[in-house]
Amino acid sequence: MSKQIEQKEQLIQALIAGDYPDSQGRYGPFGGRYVPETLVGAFTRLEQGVSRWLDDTKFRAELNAELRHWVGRPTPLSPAPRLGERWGAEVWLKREDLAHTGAHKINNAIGQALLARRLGVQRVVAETGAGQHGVASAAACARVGLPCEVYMGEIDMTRQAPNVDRMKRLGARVVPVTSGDRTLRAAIDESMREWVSNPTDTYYLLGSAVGGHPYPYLVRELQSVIGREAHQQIIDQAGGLPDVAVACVGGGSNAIGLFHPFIADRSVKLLGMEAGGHGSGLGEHSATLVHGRPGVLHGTYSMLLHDDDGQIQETHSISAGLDYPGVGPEHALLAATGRATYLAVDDNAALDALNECCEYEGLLVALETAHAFAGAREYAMKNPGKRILIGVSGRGDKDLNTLLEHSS
Amino acid sequence: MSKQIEQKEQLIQALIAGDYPDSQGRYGPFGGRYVPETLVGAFTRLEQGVSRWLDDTKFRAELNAELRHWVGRPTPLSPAPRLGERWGAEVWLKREDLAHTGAHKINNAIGQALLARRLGVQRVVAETGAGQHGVASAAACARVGLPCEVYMGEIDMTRQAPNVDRMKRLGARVVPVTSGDRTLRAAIDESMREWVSNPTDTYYLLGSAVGGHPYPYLVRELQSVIGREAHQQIIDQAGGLPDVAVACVGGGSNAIGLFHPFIADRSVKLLGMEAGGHGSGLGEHSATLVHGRPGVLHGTYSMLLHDDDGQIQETHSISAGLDYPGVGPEHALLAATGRATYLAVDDNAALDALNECCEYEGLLVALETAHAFAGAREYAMKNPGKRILIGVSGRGDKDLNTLLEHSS
Amino acid sequence: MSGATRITAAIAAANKQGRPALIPFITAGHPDMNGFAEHVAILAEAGDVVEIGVPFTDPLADGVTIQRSSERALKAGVSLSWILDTLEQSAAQRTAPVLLMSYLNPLLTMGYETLAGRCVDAGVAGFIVPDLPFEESAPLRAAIEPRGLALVQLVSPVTSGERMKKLCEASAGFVYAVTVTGVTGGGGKADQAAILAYLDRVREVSPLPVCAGFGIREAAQVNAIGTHADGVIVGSALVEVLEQDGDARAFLQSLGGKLHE
Amino acid sequence: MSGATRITAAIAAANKQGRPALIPFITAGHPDMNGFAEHVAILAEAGDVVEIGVPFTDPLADGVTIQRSSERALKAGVSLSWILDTLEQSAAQRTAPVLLMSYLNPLLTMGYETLAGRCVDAGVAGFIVPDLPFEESAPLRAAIEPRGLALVQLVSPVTSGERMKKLCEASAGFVYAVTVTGVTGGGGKADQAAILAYLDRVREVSPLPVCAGFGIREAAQVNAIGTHADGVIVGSALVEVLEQDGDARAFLQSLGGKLHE
Ligand SMILES: Cc1ncc(COP(=O)(O)O)c(C=O)c1O
Ligand SMILES: Cc1ncc(COP(=O)(O)O)c(C=O)c1O
Repeated sequence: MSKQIEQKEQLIQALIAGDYPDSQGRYGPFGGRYVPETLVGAFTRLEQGVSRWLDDTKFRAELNAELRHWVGRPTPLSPAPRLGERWGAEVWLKREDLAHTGAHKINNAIGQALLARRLGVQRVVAETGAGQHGVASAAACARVGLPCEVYMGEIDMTRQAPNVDRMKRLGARVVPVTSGDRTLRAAIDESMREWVSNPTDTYYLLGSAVGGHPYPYLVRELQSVIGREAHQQIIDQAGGLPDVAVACVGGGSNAIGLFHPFIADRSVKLLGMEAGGHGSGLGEHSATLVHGRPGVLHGTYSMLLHDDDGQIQETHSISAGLDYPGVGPEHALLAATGRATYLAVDDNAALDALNECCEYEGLLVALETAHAFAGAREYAMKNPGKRILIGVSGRGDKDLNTLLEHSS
Repeated sequence: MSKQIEQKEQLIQALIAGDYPDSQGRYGPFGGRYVPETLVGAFTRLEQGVSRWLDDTKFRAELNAELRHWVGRPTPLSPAPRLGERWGAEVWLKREDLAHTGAHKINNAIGQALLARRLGVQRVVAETGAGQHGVASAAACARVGLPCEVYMGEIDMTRQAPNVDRMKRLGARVVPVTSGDRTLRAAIDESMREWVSNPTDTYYLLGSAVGGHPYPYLVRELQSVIGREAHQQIIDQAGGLPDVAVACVGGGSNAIGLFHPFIADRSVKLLGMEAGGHGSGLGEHSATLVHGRPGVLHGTYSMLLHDDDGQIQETHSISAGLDYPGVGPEHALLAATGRATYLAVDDNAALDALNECCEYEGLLVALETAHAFAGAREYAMKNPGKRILIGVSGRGDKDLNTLLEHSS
Repeated sequence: MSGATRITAAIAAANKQGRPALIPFITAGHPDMNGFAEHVAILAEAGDVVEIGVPFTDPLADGVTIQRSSERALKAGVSLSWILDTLEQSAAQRTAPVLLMSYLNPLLTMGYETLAGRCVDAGVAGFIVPDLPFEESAPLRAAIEPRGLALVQLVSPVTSGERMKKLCEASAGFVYAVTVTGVTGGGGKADQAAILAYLDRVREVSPLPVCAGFGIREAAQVNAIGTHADGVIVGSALVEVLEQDGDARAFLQSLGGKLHE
Repeated sequence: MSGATRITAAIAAANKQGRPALIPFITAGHPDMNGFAEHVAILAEAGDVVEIGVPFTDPLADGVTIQRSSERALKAGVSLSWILDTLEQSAAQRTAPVLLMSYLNPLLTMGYETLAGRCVDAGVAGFIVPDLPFEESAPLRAAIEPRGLALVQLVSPVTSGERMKKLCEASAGFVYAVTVTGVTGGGGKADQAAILAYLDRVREVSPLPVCAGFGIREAAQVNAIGTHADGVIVGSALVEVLEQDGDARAFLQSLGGKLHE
């Protein structure tokens, strides 16, 4: 074994052993906590809150009751016989689209909202890209009785208009972000600024497996319910593990939630699909792990789309939820070790996959999710006869405007 | 006991004994099959199909698998502590909004689509009001691999625009109905005309517990899964039966689905909420059981909103799904016997209830469903300390346009 | 003579003249209420049996023409009650028997007993009720049959052989053979040979005259069908003529109306 | 003299004149790249220490003014490399020490070794890195400290007592006391007495001079804060003056700039 392969194998072993994040919030070389001094106390309190409550029996019971009775967990694992026939594969769909508010985001939002209540904060702020995390946060805050403010880029407010309405209905204040790239990245910038201005009484409810430690850990723990359920369900329903588990990767929360419980099952290939946009050039995609290099953004050291001067690149994806230049540090480690593979599919492939899933399974998935379907299909074409598990991160109702624009 | 009360009691006993529908498709005096001669054969085939397949072990297994793994059943029963506190009641929500496509309609649609496939038809037609049944039918037909055509009133196409998009995405052909009242009633008229023109190779997938026998029976059987689950869940989670079960009533499918398994539990009050619109005058509401008289429409003898000449009245409701002048015959019997009570709530009360549920439980329900919440609240105010089970028939994403119009 | 017998006799009389009976249909009060009595008179003169459509809000067995005429009639204020009043005024002068074509609900709402009594007074001979299958017809028949009023049964190309026999035997006045699987007004190209064979089948089992309806619009159709049926019903085509302010009498004569010796 | 020492000395010199040190901040290359060298010269003349902002796409600790200036500078083509080149050309003439204020990613991307070397050549004395907490700073310090470059630590009103001591001891050049919990540019009304008490607390534990920054815009503030801090940092207010084509020199003098004997 070459030195490099040996090193990778050690990292994988450490991953499986649950060594990450370490006490510095690191996943191998990635992760950490790069935040303004004003927020250091808030992050410390959050970290303490996470270790105090996340494994607390009562908190767990409270969270599990909400997941079960309000969110609607376990979400089903659907066989997809008609897609399977077309693809020459055995296809299984883990249905986060059926979770309350229509995406996996609620698993994280309700968990953090319950935590926020325990921490005794006065209010919650959240950023959102596709609006799904904003809707989930608004709903979760209403459920636990905390005021909620959601920062959303102007561009995203246009392309995901129905979700803006939903957040408002659910009692959240939606703050348009007109600075920066006016999408998810700028919304996170602005949420952080808001948090910096109110570090003690405000809880920042981050929506993906990114940000400074302990966010990537907290989000992964809250989203792993996806993979845990799927692991059990596919054994029960299909009689064994899948050959591959596929998920779309924006910040990486649904993907890490699906992947994490399968990491120790070395026979299960993990396949993350990034947004290939409309090209591989600068600003044409948001395929961070495919095209990026390490760097620091939003508090974490991970793979990043930035130029030679360390300036963050503009990104493009037809799906607002994937339109982000960073990615969670655990994915960076999974990619570096080869335990997971990350590929990009472009806007058109995602659109095609979305339509195919509508037509053959009666399931309108989110544009984000459609990237996973496109990736699964590509995999199936090259590897006939495999058992494929797809993470259906959300439903596509929110995308109808965008779809209409692209259907002519 | 007076003669009348005795008669009612006998009808209730017969209801409990499962005597309805009888061999003529009657529920006491209501029901039957009033259809053009051209459709008599189709109805007979349907009836035979229903008795052949509905209790067939293999068909049941197939249906149950789809309900569980594709639709996402059982749907959860959510405690609603914050609403409960406001109302001075113990509130439980049966969450059909979490079923695939976002309403109870899918229980019926997938069941009938599977039946249609067994009957070997070439295509499916369906009507839709709110669009939920249309979306459910489109999805179910895609799932089982049958072409689907959905008739929808022009007015409903405007007020439930997102659902029109969804149906098209799911591969259905949406046919605008410009005749009659251009809402649900006209859509049923037109679907029947289409069926009359193709009685042998077409399956008519009716969306509510109305129509000629065996539709009210078939739809009730397919929707009763709601009440069966809720019955078990509320005993498990609350430790006993509810004092009252509340559902909104358009054609009556979600209500009969919730009520039916509780009919034998005489201590459980059954409360159906109709659309009071903006007044009790002709054409200002669609509260059939509250304001109607018996008559025949769309193949069944039931309560009906019609004038002294037997002409069907125009109706009004803010919710497209309740905007219908008829109601299922079993509800007519439940009302006549007093086993269930039916009340009307107006548009504004429904809007208020919708907002309250958003704000206190993080749950955006359908405008139809909001009528049930308004009714439950009224009941709670008059009867403190009760255990209330509300049938959440669907989610409100489809209503955002309408809500926006009414929020100023 | 009972209404049923009058109908059968009128058809027989036409057949005796070597032609199929002509049964014209109009929607009552369409295109305008004032013309109704006169239109009935014209139809009674040119046709052997007259069919009067009672407009209904939800005519689910009808095509666009009759839907439109029904809607306009209702808007103008036509009701079953008004129709019976109007028919009653001219009952004495009218020789051709009159049939009411009505969906069930207006009849039901008037009350079958009232309905039957008033129909007798108005010279109505019977009913065609497109949404009342035989199985549900007992209560209506119980009220009208004692008064000699006919309930005409419809059969369709998809009616099974066994059922067709039952319906033909249960019918009164004549048997209404719907020529197409579809709504009134036709439109879809029907296979002529199949229609004729179907009519032959109906005739074989029917003790009553068999009249064909749905989609009959021109003399050629009448001629073709006329040799396989005892009468033809012409609805949408006539309604369109009236709608366009055309000459109903001339149109009916072009179809081979009653010969006036 | 090491960069750290030069900074501390410059502040001490100001204090010796009986006034707080003035540390003006500009975003490099804003409002235009051509004026950058001249602006640095003006700041070095009027200020005791000069703080140069390296524009970054995601300045998440900054308010609207510095966001806007950063965006414009980036659009114009400003990069860390260009800033260092430009500073190097005038390094010899400049007396006031220069600090780079930069988010971590541009520094990281250049590579710490390259960065440190080029900074020495450009006469840069140290760094302020708003998104680099002490706990993550070891790799950067390992590269710059051997070359005498300072990494200025920030403390904030919400920094705990224990932590404040640690940060003050770990700092180099001076301690940057952020006066508000918020972004640059201020805006929120801060309680003046609370700020002064906070500055006293920082000074109590700091072995280095303490300079106050965030939201300082006018002479009155400088005077009030000046008796509780060893220096003041003026950023957004100066950037706005430049943006409006105002007289930077005059503005800085109005705040009590360096006395030129
Ligand atoms: C449905 C859906 N899937 C995926 C994503 C991408 O986020 P993540 O990578 O954190 O799962 C989003 C983000 O908004 C989403 O809404
Ligand atoms: C969410 C929802 N609830 C209720 C209804 C009313 O129908 P039913 O009375 O058949 O349950 C509809 C009809 O579209 C609906 O969409």
